[in-house]
Amino acid sequence: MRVGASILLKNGYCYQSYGWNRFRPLGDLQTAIDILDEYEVDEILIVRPIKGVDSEDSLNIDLKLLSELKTITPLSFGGGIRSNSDINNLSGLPIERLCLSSAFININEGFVKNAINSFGRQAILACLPITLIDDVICVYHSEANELIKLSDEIQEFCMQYADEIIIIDMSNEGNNDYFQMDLLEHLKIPLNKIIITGGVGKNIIRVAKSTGIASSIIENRVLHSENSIDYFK
Amino acid sequence: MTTLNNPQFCSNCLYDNKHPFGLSFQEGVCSGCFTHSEKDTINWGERESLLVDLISQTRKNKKSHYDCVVPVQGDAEDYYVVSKVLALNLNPLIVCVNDYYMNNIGWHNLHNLITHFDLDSLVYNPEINTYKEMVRTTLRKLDHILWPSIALKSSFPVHIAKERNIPLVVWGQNQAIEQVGKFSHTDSVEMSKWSRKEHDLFGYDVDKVIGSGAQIDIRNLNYYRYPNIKNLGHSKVKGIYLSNYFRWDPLYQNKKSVVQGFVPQHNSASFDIYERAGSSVYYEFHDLLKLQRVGYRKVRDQLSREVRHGRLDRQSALELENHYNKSEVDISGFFNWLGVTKSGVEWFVSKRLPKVKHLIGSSENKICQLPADISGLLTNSDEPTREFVLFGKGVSL
Amino acid sequence: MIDIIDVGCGNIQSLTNILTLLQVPSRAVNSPNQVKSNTIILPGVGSAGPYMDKLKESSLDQAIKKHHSEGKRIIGICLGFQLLTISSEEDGGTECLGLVDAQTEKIGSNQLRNCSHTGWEHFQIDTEYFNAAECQAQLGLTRKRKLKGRVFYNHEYGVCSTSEDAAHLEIPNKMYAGYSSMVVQKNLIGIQFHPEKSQVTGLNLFEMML
Amino acid sequence: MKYCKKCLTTTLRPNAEFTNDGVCIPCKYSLIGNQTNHVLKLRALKERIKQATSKVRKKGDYDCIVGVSGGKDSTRQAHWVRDRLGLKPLLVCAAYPPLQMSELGAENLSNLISMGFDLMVVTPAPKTSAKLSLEAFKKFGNLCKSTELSLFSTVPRIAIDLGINLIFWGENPALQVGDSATEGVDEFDGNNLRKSNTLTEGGNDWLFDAIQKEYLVNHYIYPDEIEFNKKKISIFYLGPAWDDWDNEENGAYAALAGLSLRPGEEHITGDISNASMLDEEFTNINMMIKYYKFGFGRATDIVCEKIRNGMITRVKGIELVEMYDGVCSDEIIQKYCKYVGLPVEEFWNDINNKWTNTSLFSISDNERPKRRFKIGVDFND
Repeated sequence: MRVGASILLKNGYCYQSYGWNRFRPLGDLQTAIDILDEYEVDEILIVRPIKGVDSEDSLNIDLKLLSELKTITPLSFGGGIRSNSDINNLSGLPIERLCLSSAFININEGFVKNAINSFGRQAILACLPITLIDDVICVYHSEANELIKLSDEIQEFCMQYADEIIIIDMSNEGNNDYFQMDLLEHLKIPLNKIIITGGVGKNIIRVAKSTGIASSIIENRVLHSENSIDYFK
Repeated sequence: MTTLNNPQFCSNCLYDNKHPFGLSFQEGVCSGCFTHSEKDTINWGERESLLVDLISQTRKNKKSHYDCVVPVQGDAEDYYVVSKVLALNLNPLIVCVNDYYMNNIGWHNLHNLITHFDLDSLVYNPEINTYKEMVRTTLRKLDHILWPSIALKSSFPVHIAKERNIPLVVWGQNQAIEQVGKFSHTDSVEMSKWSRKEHDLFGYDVDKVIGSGAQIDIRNLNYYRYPNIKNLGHSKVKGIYLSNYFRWDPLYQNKKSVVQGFVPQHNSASFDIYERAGSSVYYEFHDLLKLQRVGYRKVRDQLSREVRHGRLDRQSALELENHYNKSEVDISGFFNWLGVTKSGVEWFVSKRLPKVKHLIGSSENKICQLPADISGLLTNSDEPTREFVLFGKGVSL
Repeated sequence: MIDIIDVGCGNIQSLTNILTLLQVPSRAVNSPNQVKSNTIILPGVGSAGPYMDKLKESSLDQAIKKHHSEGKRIIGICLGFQLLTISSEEDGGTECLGLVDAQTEKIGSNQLRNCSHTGWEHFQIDTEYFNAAECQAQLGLTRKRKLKGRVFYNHEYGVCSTSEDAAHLEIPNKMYAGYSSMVVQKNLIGIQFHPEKSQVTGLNLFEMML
Repeated sequence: MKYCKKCLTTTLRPNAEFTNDGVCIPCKYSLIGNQTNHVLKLRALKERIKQATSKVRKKGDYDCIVGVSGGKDSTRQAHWVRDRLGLKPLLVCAAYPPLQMSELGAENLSNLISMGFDLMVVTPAPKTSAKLSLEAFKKFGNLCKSTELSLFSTVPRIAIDLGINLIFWGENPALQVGDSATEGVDEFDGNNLRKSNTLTEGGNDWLFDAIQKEYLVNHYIYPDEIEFNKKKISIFYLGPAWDDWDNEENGAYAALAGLSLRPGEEHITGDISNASMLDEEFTNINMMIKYYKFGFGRATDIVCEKIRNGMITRVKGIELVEMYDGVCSDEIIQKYCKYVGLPVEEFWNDINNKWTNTSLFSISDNERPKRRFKIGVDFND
């Protein structure tokens, strides 16, 4: 199983998110990426935490910063990629995989196919931030900035077009070690296609290793102590 | 979320989104104030027992007779850190890096510290020509004269801990948490190469600073670089911040150091006579460069801190900031130390210090009214008699 | 100087970054007349169909074949490697450059509907491996003798090589046995994983090859 | 007590040896030695250094360590190692605690810093150091024993920890002042420093009894042989390779190299070179006690060296020794008593007089011991 790290990027600056509602500053992107290279994390996920409407120049600032980014670790990027023009100006970025959320939740087949065309199907990730509301699995739709029911069609669509699917446990995001593994039982998606994040700590990683999950991604905490990856692995 | 470029001010303290450590807002209140409010909800007894467990872990199979390294520069906070370390019955080695900026008060406070607490100590004096060349380079390229000493102070103690097989480095406050609440106290953030580069050296490491142009013998930069983190892993060196385990209130706790022989230093740029007492530049030329670099002087950090501790309301904090921002600064001492000619200084001031030129003069003190809660915590303080003492005796019989 | 084929998709940036890190000058080329240096890298993110179409439109495919016939070196990475084979099943079957006597097929076509290979695998190689395939001398033989580490894979299609005169390494993972991890044939090197994103091992491999 | 025919060294000096015609080793050495070619010696030293460092991969950024105090000898040595040998030294100063350090000592460390060296100042826990000084004064009649142990142990300790395997040290104790126990393979070799009189006498147990916090003792313990061999540490003396290495020349060097000295203060400190023991003052008391213990003090050592170098006659030497041996001002003694918390009368009556060699001196309360022998004349009670 891969053990990776995630970083939130907004307006050219990195942030940490706690419980999906509070942000804390983190620092400069390249400085953070350099240390993750040195820790030799298995992969890095950079996400733009968009809630509702995304501002055009904020996206441009972030894309410009990404184009100058230097890293020797596999990189996935996502957050706010909603139009075909967004995909076109992604080509100059040093990223291996593209992470789409609203496109998959809207089941926007044309857009996803366009992404596959330029990146290849193995490079497409679906990102589903989920939480349990009176035991119905709901997913956060960032474009509409609201929680909607995670239908079977969305899951089918993700399994058909996405290489792997990132499941974010919204309520446990931040610094604890309580990712709700039982959330995954509610889903139709096979475990070897799932990347988990949000409340991923040492114990969750140990459990995830035995279930055949594809990858566990640690948020925030990977930068809280030296060489943390050795401790988590 | 921070909007792009128009400034956004915190409704509680004096910070805005231009803070070099970054700042995020929630209903108008900045992340620094939010994290500070944790100090009143956290069960500090639990935090301390967590610390005690951590310490017993590090002492398990240690090879040195020292339990920890305590990096100091002889200011008031070090007195508090050392007394806490001894209360935790750790056997510390005091490590200090001489930044050559210390005045006679600085040497007194450093040597009184090791004498009063009766501790083994190691003072590293970096090769002075390389050091001064680094100061010239960072002054020229980053508007910063403390960068080289911060690079040394945040790396040398870790080198010594690794090389002398000492498993723990104990730091005082984590500035990223105390100023902008970058992490929660309960995250128990530890010392790391990343944190040093991001916060202490704001994104620059030695190679980026010297580029290809600096006239420096690279071989002399060994202790300006952080040790290899793989080796640190092998020799299990860990660094912790006491401000994650004790309710950190600098003004309150620094006052106690006076009883232990610490001498506060008066300065005209701030009301705080404890923090960084003993330096010939901190509240003079460094404060000016900080204003030009980040747009505010050290006093804003201290005023915001006092607002958060409830000893000051925001309005009077703003007034006090206005008052202290006007205090003039004498920079001649620094340039004599650096060996710069009079015309050299004039060139540099006119070309490189446009925004702060008006504040250059002789530092005289203008009395101003402080709220009782604050003045109650201040004792009387000395004026330095000798500046830029390379090595001082400090205490006498 | 290294020429990197740039058809408007694929992570050229990662390649240039790692080459600059190794102080190796490189340049992106998107038309045949620009191809001058004696080493070409065919980068590897995208899907086979559109990638081949773009090569044909810009007649870069001819330039590559000419380059190969002149005995100059070609390094194909991930998709770039697959395009060197005869044909690929991707996008309903794509006719490729045919410089390597091998087929590119969907991974695990018999098992689940979509099965891909993403993750790190063990990797071990030494310079004798290159010599066995009489790979030309520019190989950086001086520095690294043996290389042992891990490399990052991210592909849905795999190359199964049948030809004898090419030395090839298999992916050391029983789920993907039979597919090539790396193929060397005279002046042609095909790499299924992403050396530009395989951290220290990738750096060392580039040092060996360039 | 017998005197050396040539100089004023006496048989009472610990570990001192004499030839059968009554001449001490240093005189014998200076007789045969002074016409040898120092250029050859310098090449021999460089050869020995190359040998010692060839079998070890240089790990750190420093080529060697030079033990310094900011005084004349060590400053000159550091300067020579850097500029003449072309090595990059790390200077290690086993400093006196701040209260004991003199203003002059601080100034001379500043001077050393301004000459452009990497300098590590290692100081033992101050109060413990003072306590040990008093303890050693009572137990061994030597109030500098703890600081000497600290001086000898710190440099190798740092060398072992930092992985720097080449140490340069002051003068060879055997050849200058007749301490034959440490005579090594040749005059450069300092590797059996561990056998020297300072380290061997009295062992270490008294340290453990005197210090409550046990972890503070380690600073004073000389690293054992296994650690030395594991890190292949070699110690060399530089003095023998210099054609102008002696007290007088080093004093002149220091005066011109920016050091602060003590001209005209020999009546206070009893130091007629006015250029040694600058970094603190209490060693002068030790010299006085050594005089009362063995009948000779520092003035004798300096005079012997001058006699060997032919700078003064034995007769003139006797005159100087009579005037300055055992001299130490009351003010220095009061400062020491304040430093270790000892009433001045106890200093004289309980401790000093206890160590005074009553066969050489007559003692009475509240008065300094008086000499019963004549300088230069063999004497037996």
